[in-house]
Amino acid sequence: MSDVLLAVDDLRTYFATEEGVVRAVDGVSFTINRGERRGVVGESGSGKSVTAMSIMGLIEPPAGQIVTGAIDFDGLNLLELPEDEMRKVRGGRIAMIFQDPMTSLNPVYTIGQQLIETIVLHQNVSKSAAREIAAQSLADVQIPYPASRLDDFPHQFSGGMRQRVMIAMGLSCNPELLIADEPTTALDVTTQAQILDLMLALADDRGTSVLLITHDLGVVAGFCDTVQVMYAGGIVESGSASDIFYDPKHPYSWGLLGSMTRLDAAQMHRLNSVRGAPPSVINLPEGCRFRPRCDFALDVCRERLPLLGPSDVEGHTVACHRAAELDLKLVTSEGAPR
Amino acid sequence: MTTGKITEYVADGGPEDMPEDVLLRVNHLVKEFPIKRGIFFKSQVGAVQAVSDISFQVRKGETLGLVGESGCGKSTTARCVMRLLEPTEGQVYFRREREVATADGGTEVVSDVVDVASADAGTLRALRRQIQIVFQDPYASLNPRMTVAGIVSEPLIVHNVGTAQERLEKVKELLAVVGLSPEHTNRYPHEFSGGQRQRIGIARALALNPRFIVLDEPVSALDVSIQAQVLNLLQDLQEEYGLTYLFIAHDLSVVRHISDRVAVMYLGKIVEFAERDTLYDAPMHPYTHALLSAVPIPDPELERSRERIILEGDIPSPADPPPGCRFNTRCPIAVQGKCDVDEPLLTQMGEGHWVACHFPEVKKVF
Amino acid sequence: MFAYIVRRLVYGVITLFVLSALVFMLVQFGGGSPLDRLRLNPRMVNVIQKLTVKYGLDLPLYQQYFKWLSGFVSVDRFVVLGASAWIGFGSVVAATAGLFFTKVKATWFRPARAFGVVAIWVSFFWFAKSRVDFAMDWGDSFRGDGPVWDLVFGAAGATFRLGVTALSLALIIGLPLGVFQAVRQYSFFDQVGTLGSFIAFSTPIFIVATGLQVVLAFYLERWTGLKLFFVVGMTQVGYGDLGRLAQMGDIFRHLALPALSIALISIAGYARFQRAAMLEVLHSDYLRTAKSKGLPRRTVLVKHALRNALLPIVTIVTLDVAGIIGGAIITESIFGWPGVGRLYIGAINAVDYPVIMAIVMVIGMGIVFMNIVADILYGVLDPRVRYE
Amino acid sequence: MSNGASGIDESIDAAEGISAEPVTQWDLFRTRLARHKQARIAAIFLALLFAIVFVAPFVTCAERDAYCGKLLEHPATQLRDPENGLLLVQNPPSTTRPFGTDDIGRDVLSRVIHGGRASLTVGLTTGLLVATVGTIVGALAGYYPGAVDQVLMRIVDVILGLPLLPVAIVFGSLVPQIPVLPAFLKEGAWVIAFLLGILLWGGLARIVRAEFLSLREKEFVEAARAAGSNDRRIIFRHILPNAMSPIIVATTLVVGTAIIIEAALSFLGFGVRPPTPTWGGMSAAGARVATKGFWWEFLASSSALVATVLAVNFMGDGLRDALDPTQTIERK
Repeated sequence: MSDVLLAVDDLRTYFATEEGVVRAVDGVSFTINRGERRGVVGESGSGKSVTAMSIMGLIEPPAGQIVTGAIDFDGLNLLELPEDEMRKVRGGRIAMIFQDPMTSLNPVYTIGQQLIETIVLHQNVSKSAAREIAAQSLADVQIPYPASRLDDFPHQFSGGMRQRVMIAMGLSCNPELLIADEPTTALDVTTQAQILDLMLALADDRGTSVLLITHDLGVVAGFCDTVQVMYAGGIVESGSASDIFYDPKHPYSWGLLGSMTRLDAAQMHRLNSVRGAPPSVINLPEGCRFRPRCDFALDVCRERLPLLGPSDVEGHTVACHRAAELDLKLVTSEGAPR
Repeated sequence: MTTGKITEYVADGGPEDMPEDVLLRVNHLVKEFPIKRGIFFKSQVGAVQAVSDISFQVRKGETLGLVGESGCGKSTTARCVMRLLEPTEGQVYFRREREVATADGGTEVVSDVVDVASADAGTLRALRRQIQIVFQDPYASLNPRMTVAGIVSEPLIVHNVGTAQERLEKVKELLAVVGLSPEHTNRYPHEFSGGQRQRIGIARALALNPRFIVLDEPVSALDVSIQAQVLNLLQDLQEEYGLTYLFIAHDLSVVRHISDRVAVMYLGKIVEFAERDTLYDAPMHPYTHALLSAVPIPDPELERSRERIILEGDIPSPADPPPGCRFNTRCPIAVQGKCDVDEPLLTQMGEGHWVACHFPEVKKVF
Repeated sequence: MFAYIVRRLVYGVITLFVLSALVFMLVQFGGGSPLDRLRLNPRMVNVIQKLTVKYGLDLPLYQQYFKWLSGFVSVDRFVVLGASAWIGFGSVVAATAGLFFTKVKATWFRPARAFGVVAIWVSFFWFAKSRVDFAMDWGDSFRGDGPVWDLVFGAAGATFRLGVTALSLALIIGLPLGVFQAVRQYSFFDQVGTLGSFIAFSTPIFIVATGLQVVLAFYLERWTGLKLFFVVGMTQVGYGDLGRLAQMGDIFRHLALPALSIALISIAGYARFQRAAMLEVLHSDYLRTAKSKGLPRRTVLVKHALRNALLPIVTIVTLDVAGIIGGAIITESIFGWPGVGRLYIGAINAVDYPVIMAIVMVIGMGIVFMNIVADILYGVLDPRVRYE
Repeated sequence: MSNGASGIDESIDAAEGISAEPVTQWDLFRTRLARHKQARIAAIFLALLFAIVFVAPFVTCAERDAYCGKLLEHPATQLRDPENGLLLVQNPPSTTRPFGTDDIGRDVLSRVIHGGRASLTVGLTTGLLVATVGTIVGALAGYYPGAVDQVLMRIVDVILGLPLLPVAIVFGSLVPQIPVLPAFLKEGAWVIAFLLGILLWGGLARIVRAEFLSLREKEFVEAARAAGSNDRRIIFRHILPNAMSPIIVATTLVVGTAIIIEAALSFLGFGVRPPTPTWGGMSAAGARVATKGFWWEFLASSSALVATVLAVNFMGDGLRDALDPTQTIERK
């Protein structure tokens, strides 16, 4: 399977704030194939969520605006699609799950009402048939007594259970693409394992493509086929999971991996941290945005923004002027060749 | 609640038999939060036992990791150790050092053991110079209406250390130590990023030259790259000043990185307690197995080949904990008639390895 | 829930107790005896003597207070005409009990049941009104206008008409205004609305009332010769001779200006509050979920946003009842509306303490009652609320 | 502690993300308040009003009950203009009398200026009283939960359960007649201010209590306690400064309410008694003659009242925006 399901091209989403224009997403291009599970990693403010919201058409003018770009979903240009056409895609063909399950469900309606609403909207079935489907989708996410729990309100569910409901709601219409925005960040680690397992099984079963947004590289390692690393509104590196984890070519991805404490590693004396803090999204540095924190920066990095380009590995792209010459595998935490 | 003596448990005992190299000994600590109800004036109708009779000790210079999921009582333990909360029962013995006048007119430093949990106001105040805390949320833990100088020098002011000028010098020194520019003394917290704020919080904790610092999830609100910076800083400070840490976290990989010994908590109880590598390489409690197997590792091949132990259901409410072993409702190896009846006590399974389970078994999870 | 209502009731009773004691003492200390005026006339000594004994004015203060209190809570007359009222009462009780023991597992059931019970009881009172002669022993007016109960309840109907109209106006205009402002945040409409709310919020009712009176009644007639509105009373002379349609028109022409002047400040308040509530919901996570499901904008706004944004307004409206009553006191005295407010002002001027006390207590009880209604309503509408 | 931070993480780039000049809370407050256009105008208006109302009567010869010039020169018997025989009372606005004269010939402008005194006195005094009592009670209840909190909050419940205007009317009409009260308390504005203070502090106490309850659980308060700070230091250095914004905002609302209620009482005749001019009283007098075509006294006094309350409310709105901690520029 290699046919492209989603192609995002040079997406730029800006927000007008009182302090200035926030370039939340600034020139992002990537594609997702059918059945592919793509991970988007990056720290807060890197533009991961805004990318997802842009794809879903949930950026609301006048505060936020998609300035340029194209989002092609199975031949449909989502940015040009009329609103009622877009609505059919949203929730029907592309579903989304959010970070905080405690606040993502409407407190005054039962789980059943909220599920049935989606199913009736996208599947053209009767209310009673929709109820059957809703109960089935609750059963799919392993909620006990699904038929009777349909009549419960969100506050009667625990956090993990609510996230299951969100997944059930997302998958109830068999979408082709599921966007999961930090779906497990608010959950405990054992609950996170439950949820990830469930999502993996369901997506595998149905061949759903997944765009998983997270800051946790560990989650990506277990879940995703391909990974893109984002930094300050742009993609700095993209490739298969093993490319990124075993052979990072961008100093930021390399630093991020070095910053991770690992469960399976005995104590290292020092973590190989990335110095400094992410730049303010209003005053992005000239040239390469990672340059002020980069140990390998040259003059050229100050002058030009590096574009995402191919590397020596097929399908592994990186946005760094020195990608070809640097071999980060040889660099230890103690010293970086200048 | 078991009030019986936890047999042979390392930390069990009073101040008199506390070894010289032990800095802190928590002895049968219990913390209950009352549930209040009433039509006109509220009266207590029940209690949530956030911490149920736990004991452990921290040796001088080491880092003890206290790990568990939300609601397991780890932060409550931290606050009881700091006496920010009044413990319901139990003692918190701390080996303090103080200067006393000698017969020949000089001073010498003597150490003795005091119970933080029952210390009077004056003793407690003096103790606060030796025990400090760093909080989780870098946004909520700094007073937004105070300057950095005001925040960092507050412990000095409270304890009447130095003149105003000396205190300012000390603040600048502390800022340099935690890797911030000493010029920033008159800035307000809102001008700093999360990682920088956490450094300010650490500088405040260091101000009185404490010997023991409670770190309550100090890095869990930070981004990965910043997390690494702060962890490195904490390790450097420990080395430089010989600090002892009680490190509280929910992230097991962070705990592995920084701790010497680790205690795992579940629903107000310590279920397993061991040297770091023993705990991670040869865990024995089924909850520890599940917890470790649930933590994702940033290594695709390893992560995909691992076997996950998926726990059923959610953590029970601490207001109504299950009888017997508190983990029995979710435990994959629970035996009916045993685990839901008898409460397992912490038992020694090896050198410094204590497990509270009826059917302990070593299991490698990665 | 039940215990919670009991608690609110007890607090309400305590409040009323404090209120009555406070007003009683003030009237005694500050108002002097209502018989003072008679003292000017030397021939009245005997009359004063008799009245003093009759009203117990020679007793110590606390005894007078308890004398008043025991009268206030005791029933003066209670006559049921015919058996139908009793039968009606029995069936209403039975219907209520039946409704409460019925269990239907659907979200609409709880609100529907609550409104059903209210509707049954309201219609029962409507029916019983003509068949039950009921009065509390609230004493006689010192001004010689007869029993206080009859006075107050004669006037209460007029105030009720005015207050309900004002409240409806405020809800019908204020809520949609706030919702539209929120949906079109920062638009020209929103900014004008906010400015208007601020101005209305800062304008005392007596200025609105007088302004409306002067402009819409006096100057409108002077310049155009049109007499659209009346500025005094509830109905014009000869109301009874008018046709049905003309009667309604007459009521409207009397009611419009006073009701509007009370409503204006509430309209502003509700609009501002509703705007804030709506904005909060519009920025909530669950609204994002609703949008991401592909629901039409209308459904998102009405079904998901409005339903949640209307919840807190319940509290605001009930809290506003005290404000509407206060507004009625002022408006009634400006428009000569024969309601409780005008009665109250008159009683204060004459230091007619049985009337003062009765009106203060009726208003206080109304506020306590509305607070309890608000709590019950909130519990019915918000599934998360479970009172301990 | 030595300065030799050997092995310490390389110092974070000093310039990174931090502006050259320190931005104080006061700076933030000022810039945000200045951005609020209505609040800026309101502040200027209120400042001018204060100057005029409290200072002007002393520096100019405008007397409170200044009669029409001609009346002063002529004996009271000559109430008609000798030239056209018109009555000298109820003169419409003119260049000499910008707001006209009232029904007995007094200059409306100078009465409006003097009348402002009652409104501003009541507004400020009540505001101050409410802020003090409400803050103290709310702080006690919020910081010491348990019996203190329960008792204080039950008192607040009762106070808030009282119907405001009816009780204010009883107070306003009867309290000045209580014989034992000292004289200054019986005099117009002060008694109203005092009574409104008693009736209005409950709401603020609730707000302050809620603030204290939430702030005392904040980590920075725990940090202060961990450092050894005592209750006094925690309350005055940590909690109160962070609770100031809701206190200030709620107090401005109280000021507006108090001004309106005072005016309403005076309008009904239960507030400040004539001949002392008040905006409410003048509105009442103006309303009586407005339907006869003499609109200016009502217009002048009520406009002054509305403008003042509006300005106070705009100030409150501006302060809310400027003080709201959620609007702090967070860098996350």
